[in-house]
Amino acid sequence: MTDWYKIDRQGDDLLTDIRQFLKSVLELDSIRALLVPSRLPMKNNVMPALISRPELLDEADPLAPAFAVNSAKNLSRLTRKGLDANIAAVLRPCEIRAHVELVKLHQSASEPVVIIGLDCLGAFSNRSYQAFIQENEGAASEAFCKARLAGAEPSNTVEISSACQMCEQPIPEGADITLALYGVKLDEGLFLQARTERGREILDKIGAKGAKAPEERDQVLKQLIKDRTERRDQVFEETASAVNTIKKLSEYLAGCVNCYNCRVACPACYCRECVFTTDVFDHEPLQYLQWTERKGVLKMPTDTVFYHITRLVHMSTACVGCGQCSNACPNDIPLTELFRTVAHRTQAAFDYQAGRSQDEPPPLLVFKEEEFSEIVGVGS
Amino acid sequence: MEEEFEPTIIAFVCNWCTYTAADLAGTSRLIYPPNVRLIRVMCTGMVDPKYIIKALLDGADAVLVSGCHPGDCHYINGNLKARRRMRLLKEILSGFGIEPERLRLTWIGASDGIEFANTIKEMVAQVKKIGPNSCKYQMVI
Amino acid sequence: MPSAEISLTINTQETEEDILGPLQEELSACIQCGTCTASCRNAQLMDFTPRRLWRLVLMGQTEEVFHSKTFALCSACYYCTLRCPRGLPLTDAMNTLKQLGAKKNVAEYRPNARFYGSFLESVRRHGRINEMEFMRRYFILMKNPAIPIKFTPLGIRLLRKGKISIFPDKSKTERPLDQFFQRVEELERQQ
Amino acid sequence: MARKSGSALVIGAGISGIRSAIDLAETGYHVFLVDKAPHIGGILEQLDHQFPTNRCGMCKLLPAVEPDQASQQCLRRGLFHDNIEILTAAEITDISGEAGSFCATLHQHPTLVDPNRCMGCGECAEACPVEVKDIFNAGLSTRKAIYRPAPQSLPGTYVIDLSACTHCGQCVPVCPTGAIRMATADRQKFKILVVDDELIVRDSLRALLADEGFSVEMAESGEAALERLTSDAFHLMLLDIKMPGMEGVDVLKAALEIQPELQVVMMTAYATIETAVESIKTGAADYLVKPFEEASLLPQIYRFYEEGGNGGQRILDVGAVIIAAGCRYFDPAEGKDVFGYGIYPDVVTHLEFERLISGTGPFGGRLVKPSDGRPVQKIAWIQCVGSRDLQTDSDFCSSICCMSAVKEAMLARAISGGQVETVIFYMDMRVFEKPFQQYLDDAKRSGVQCQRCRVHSVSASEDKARLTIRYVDTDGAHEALFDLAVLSVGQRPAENAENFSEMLELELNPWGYLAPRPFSLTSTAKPGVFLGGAVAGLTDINDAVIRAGAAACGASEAIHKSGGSLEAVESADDQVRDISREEPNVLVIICTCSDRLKPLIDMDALLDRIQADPSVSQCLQVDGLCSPDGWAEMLEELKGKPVNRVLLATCAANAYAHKRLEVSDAAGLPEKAVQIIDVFFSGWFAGDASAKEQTHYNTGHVERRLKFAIAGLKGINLMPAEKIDVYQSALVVGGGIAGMTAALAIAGHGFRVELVEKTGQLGGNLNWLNRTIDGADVAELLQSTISRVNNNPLINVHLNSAVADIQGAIGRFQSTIDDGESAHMASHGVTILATGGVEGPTESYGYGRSPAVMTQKEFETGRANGQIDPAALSSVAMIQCVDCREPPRNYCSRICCLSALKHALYLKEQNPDISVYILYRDMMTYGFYETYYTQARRKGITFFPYTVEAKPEVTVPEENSSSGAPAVRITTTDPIIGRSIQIEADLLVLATGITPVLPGELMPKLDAEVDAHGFFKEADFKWRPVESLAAGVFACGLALSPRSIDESIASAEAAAMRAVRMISCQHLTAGRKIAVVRHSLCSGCQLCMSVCPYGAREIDPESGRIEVNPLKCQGCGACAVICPNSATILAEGSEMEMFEMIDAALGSI
Repeated sequence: MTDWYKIDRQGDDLLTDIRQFLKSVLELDSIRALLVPSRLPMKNNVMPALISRPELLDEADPLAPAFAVNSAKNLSRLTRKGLDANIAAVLRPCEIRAHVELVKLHQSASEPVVIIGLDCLGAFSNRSYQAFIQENEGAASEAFCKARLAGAEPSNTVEISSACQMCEQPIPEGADITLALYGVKLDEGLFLQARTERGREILDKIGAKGAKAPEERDQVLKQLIKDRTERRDQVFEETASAVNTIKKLSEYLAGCVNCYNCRVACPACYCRECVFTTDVFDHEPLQYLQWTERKGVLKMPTDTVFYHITRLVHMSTACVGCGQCSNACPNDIPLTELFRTVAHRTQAAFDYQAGRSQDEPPPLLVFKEEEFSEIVGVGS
Repeated sequence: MEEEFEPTIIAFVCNWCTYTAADLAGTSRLIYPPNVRLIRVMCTGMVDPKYIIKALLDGADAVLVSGCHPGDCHYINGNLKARRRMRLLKEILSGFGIEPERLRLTWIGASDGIEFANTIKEMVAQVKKIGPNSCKYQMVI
Repeated sequence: MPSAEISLTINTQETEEDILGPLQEELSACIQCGTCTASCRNAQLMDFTPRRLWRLVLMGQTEEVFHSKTFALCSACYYCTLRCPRGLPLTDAMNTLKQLGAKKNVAEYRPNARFYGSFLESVRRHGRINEMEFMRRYFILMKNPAIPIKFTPLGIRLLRKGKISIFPDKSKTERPLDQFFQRVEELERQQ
Repeated sequence: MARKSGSALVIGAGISGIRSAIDLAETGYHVFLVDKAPHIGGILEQLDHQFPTNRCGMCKLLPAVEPDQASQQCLRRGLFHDNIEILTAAEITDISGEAGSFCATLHQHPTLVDPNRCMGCGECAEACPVEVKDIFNAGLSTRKAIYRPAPQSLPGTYVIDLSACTHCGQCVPVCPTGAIRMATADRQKFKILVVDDELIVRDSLRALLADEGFSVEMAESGEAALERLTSDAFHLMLLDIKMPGMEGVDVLKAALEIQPELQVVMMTAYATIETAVESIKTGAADYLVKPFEEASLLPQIYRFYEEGGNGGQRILDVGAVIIAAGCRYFDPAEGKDVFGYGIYPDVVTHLEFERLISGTGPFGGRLVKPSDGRPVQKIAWIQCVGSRDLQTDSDFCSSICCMSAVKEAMLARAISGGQVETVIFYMDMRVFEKPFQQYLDDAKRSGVQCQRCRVHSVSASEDKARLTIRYVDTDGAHEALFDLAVLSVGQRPAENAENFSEMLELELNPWGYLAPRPFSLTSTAKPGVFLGGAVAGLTDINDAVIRAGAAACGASEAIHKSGGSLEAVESADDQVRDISREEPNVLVIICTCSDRLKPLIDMDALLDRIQADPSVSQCLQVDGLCSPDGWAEMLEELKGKPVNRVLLATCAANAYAHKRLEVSDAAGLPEKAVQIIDVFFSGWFAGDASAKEQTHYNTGHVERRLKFAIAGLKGINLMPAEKIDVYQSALVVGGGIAGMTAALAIAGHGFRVELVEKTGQLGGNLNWLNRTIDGADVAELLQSTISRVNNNPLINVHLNSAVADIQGAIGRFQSTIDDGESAHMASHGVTILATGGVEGPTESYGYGRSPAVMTQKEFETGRANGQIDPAALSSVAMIQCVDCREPPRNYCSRICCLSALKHALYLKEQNPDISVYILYRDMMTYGFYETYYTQARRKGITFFPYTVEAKPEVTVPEENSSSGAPAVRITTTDPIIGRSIQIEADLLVLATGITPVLPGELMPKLDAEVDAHGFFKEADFKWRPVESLAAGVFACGLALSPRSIDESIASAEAAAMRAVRMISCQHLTAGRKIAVVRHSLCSGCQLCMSVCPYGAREIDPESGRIEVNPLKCQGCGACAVICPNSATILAEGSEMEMFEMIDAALGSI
């Protein structure tokens, strides 16, 4: 279903018009609240906020290149225990994908949420974002948007996050409504695509007019994805060779201090408590001595490489590539690169793509009577 | 004297089929190398990837997971679930330079004592060829 | 693959005389397994294999059965009878067909019937076979000059080697088996 | 555990016997399971693979509810159940009494090896000089006279084959534990009288026997012999048959009058063998053919010596008897032997083929020719050898050979990686059970060729290297070369069927099988005696298991009714100390094995290192645990030690497995707190390393094994198992014959049953069925069953009702029964679905367009109400497999061929002039039904085979056509004559098969599944055929799969048995190895719920938590692995324990 709509521009400011559109959505009786990145009074930050009064949408800033948390986690908080009302959420494509994964894991519900997805222009790491807004005081989001759409570098000092640089899925496929930015004539209006029946209903209700599909969009996206894929493959190659022995992998992860920030930030890591913090890994004191006696030396804290490999086993098939793990790491371990490199292979192994569809069960939940015969046996 | 490398293989064997086969190999006096350490589990479907990762990071030269043939599983399909999990593990670990010879999955039925002995022989020979697991000497875990 | 040259219509309104009836009863347990055909040394010379013949008998296809050369070619070795998993008297059934064929004077079976007739007539007259007389009778009955010509070279060879003689052996009593033959005829009539 | 008064005898420990025994034992009875073979498992012990999975699943017979009653291990290693006493190498020689109090005489064959001492080391077999054919390997290899009966059975006790042993005594001194009893001193007491008129015979026998140490006396005539017998007692008399004066047979009679216990062996020349055979009926024990050979004579004499006396005799008092003695196979060397069996080594029976490809077989699983050991390229299976063959007196089908040939062909292709060409020569492919058609299709797709014909003969090829197979197909005769010919030999009745028949006055059928009563597959004319498995005709596993359950149900009811109570007898359960809250405190005892261990390892260092573990309180050495002294010393050591775990390290752990209880009793601990492990292994360090290095290596090995076991012992779950209260009543849905039978069987055990029927009358399909093909009266069965149901106060019948809702699970179901007006609530412990099936729908072959085209059911009812008058018909055609045995309904409905034959025979009987034509694909006259097929042929019914690719064509005249035209015209092709055939028929009867009826909306509530065709999905088609994977839910009758009336009844009885087992106690005890949820860690992702194959998890509606049903959980661990953060763990075998094991395993790398 790809029905295109158009909302006429009210003025020159894109952000204002987008806010206007969001207001019209929130004004609908059926929508109780709207989750959208908003400028917060504290510390110049943009964080997701759940807004229930349309007039308070003036601080909403979905174009901001800030990405402090993956909002799928927020949706989980809002819907996991059952939400008896409808809300709308403005999400990045990777957030939508994470949301889909969490729905499969019964950590989120899809029914109460209308998803509005923006073409993703990318984001900075938390630290770089602070640098960027200082550089572009006042109109940081608009400047960023303009530069990204023109294919120019938004900043001279900081780069957008590595995850975004290699993101080949910048289009919110899983949204009910897509707000197109790439390959559309923004001066002619806001181009919206209804991807579900529900999205169409809302667009009809707010009075958006039907429109032709933007002509250049496909071409522009094709090129964009091609560039991103090339970038991605380069990262895969570099990362793969950086970890292609256990020794190199341990060097790669050498900075790990078992803070578990990566797993807290990860939208797919849904465990209430990580197994590595449970009694399973609460070793007996004597045990440490026995271990060190075996090899003569024991790195402390233990279980770091073990932890990361286990996390790859648990979560790489659900990795949506949002980059929050790297963003969260206090010691700048390039975890996103590692996860995406591995996830790309593990997802391909099961012909699975994290976040693609709610109907695809997680790979380890299912099996076929006959499959993977090549891994059975000791033949080479 | 250069001591020949004797690999250590940890085998997770299912209680119903492969353990029975291993027992048969023993009682039939089939000779197979003593390099294997059997860990009996009720089903290959309960072999947690953590066990395999730990064994390899702790220095096991190879890990074998062996259970009933498809269709034979005492628990209906634990072996099929194990196969998927092994597929995933192999994909991940191969990226970190763990050779395919170090992580094996086989189906060995209760009467296949000979096959069990042959599997161990074959694995030992293969692992001898590729040499010790580097984790044996370095601290990783 | 079935040749399907003619289709066989089976219905019970057929009012042909039921001369195959007793045979059908005898063979009804047949399962068409083909052991008879595989046992038969002459099967490759037959137009219908024994299995096919029995199938036709069971389906009451009198005309086809008697137009077949199969039973005429049976050399009564009894191998099929020995091997039949159902224990059916197949060789006897072949003989029955031969008799019925003679009785019915079926065109296809006529040469065989005449051949056997000439043979027996010679035996009846002399108590043993007189080859020359036997063949003479057969040629006369066949009324076909081509047949004697075909047999001439063989006859000459046999004559030269003294295997046959032109003259009947007069030392034996005339018609020594007459009584025996009469008794058989009587028995057959009674049946 | 629960134990009840009452016991049962199960004769035959094959699959059927084991199933019956487990059923009865689980229900609480004491069971004697007797087999004349020295091992259990019957023929299945020899088969590694079973169709339709082509693998093995025997272990699925083990209890799924209260699993801890039985050993959790592969059944090939043995069956250990608290309530089952297994008596192998034993025979029942007499049974007297009646239902409730039978008295059976058991004769235990001596094996000369003390099972309490033998540790299965095999030294004796090495020493034994006698080689005989190995029966276990179907004679394809040899074994010694002292041998291990089955390669995998535990304990691996050796036995002596008395028919082969020469008593040379070479094994005695080599046995390290002195387990072999072959004392010569006692032989002097064994008195033998040799009676022969020839001095030379007398003398040579005396010399020979006296040499062996027996007391021998001689008599030169019958008269002299009788005189000796009056004055002296003898054990054995060797008696010549042909003597001047008194004949041997007369001497025999007179001798037995003087000494009834005397064993008499007749000596005969070749000419009088028949007389000798006759004399056995008169009371002779055996006969010998002169001239004797020492090697064969001595084992026979020894057999009498060892078997003699009543030492091996035992009397068993039981309430019921199940005869599950199996069957024999036809010997293809008998008679004409046209396939060259016994002449060409590459012609084998299917059992031999199974051994040929078995991993424990003579070739270790390699597919080679027995003649020269070279690889096989082409194999033929020849079906119906000694089946469906009037010449071998087998007018029956052996039922399993088609599928076993298909299986073997698939296996051959799988083993060879598709290289071997496989051809099955068959007559009809009997795929009469639910999954078989699909299985056959899969086999064909995988390259198995099926050639429809009967093979004529097998002979050697011209170069003698291969086999020539001669056969005829529709194209004519062919000869093809093969490497191996497998004969699918048919069945023959069990050797002792006749004995049982005489012993218990049981009927035999025309082929010599024990015959059940009409409408039953298991009950006999003698109350309290039941038939299980193949003793009443060859069955596949599915059928054998169902029959075993039905037999067990009958036996249980018989015991119950005669006062054997189902009330639990309190056992001295759990008299042991509760140690669940104590810290692990392990006592380690190492057997030094007569000092064999000491030189190999550094014992002091080992003890030090083991004791370094704080959970090990002490590590001791004991010498010679295998000797009674050593064992006693060890038990003494245990007394008063403040430990709560014991670890024994020995040289042959398997030999001690059954003695674990002794240890735990001595220590006052639960049995599972004792672990016995093997520290000896075949790979002691050898090589050119220094002695010090060797010792170091070996010590490390033993240390690892010990630490490993200690880690395991620490983690055992010692918490008392959870007990769940049970509603002791059942719900049966469906009031057909299956439902009523199940209800009656359960009520027969004293439990309440709610029987729900959707229509206004009981009886289901039996309401329109009149007679069965064997002439049994269906109406009579129906009436008597309904009246028994109506008169049973424990059965509550709900007519015109439906089950609107079911909540709960095993033990505690709550149902709402809606009769249209009001709803009743019922609490029940089990649910049985007997919802039946209906005739399949069709629109094929002109059905619906003419009254002359009808279904089998319509014919049956039409003939009953007189609408169909055979006298008015001249021709009737029938088409089989209408819309069946091809997708989407790709299964055989099993009974339609029998119905067609029934109808055809009826028509012929009523009107001998009528013509009947049956158009079929494969006639499914399995088992003894084959005889009706033969009868139908004999009656002149004509059969036309057709294939699914070339189906018959039917023309139905227009409604308004003239009345004189035949009603239906059918065109088909006869493959034999190769022509198209046109049949004009007054009636066309279509066999449209059976489709199931199941309450779709209830199935998910019961966690029960439906198969691809809508039938109830069994937990396992073969091994658990009447129950669902979710415990406590059963099905029987047509809801399960198409089946005849007696088969429906059997399935209902089997389901009732399983059901009774679950509700016969007030509570059920969960297994200890189950999964538990740690709610504080659980995120509720429900992955565990999806992966659980048993539906054992659900969300508690009140707390919202995921809960495990401890009775349904089987402890497979799928949930624990899928759970990323160990919120679900196994109560035994936790991750910490596993990590510790891995550490122990890697200990000293």
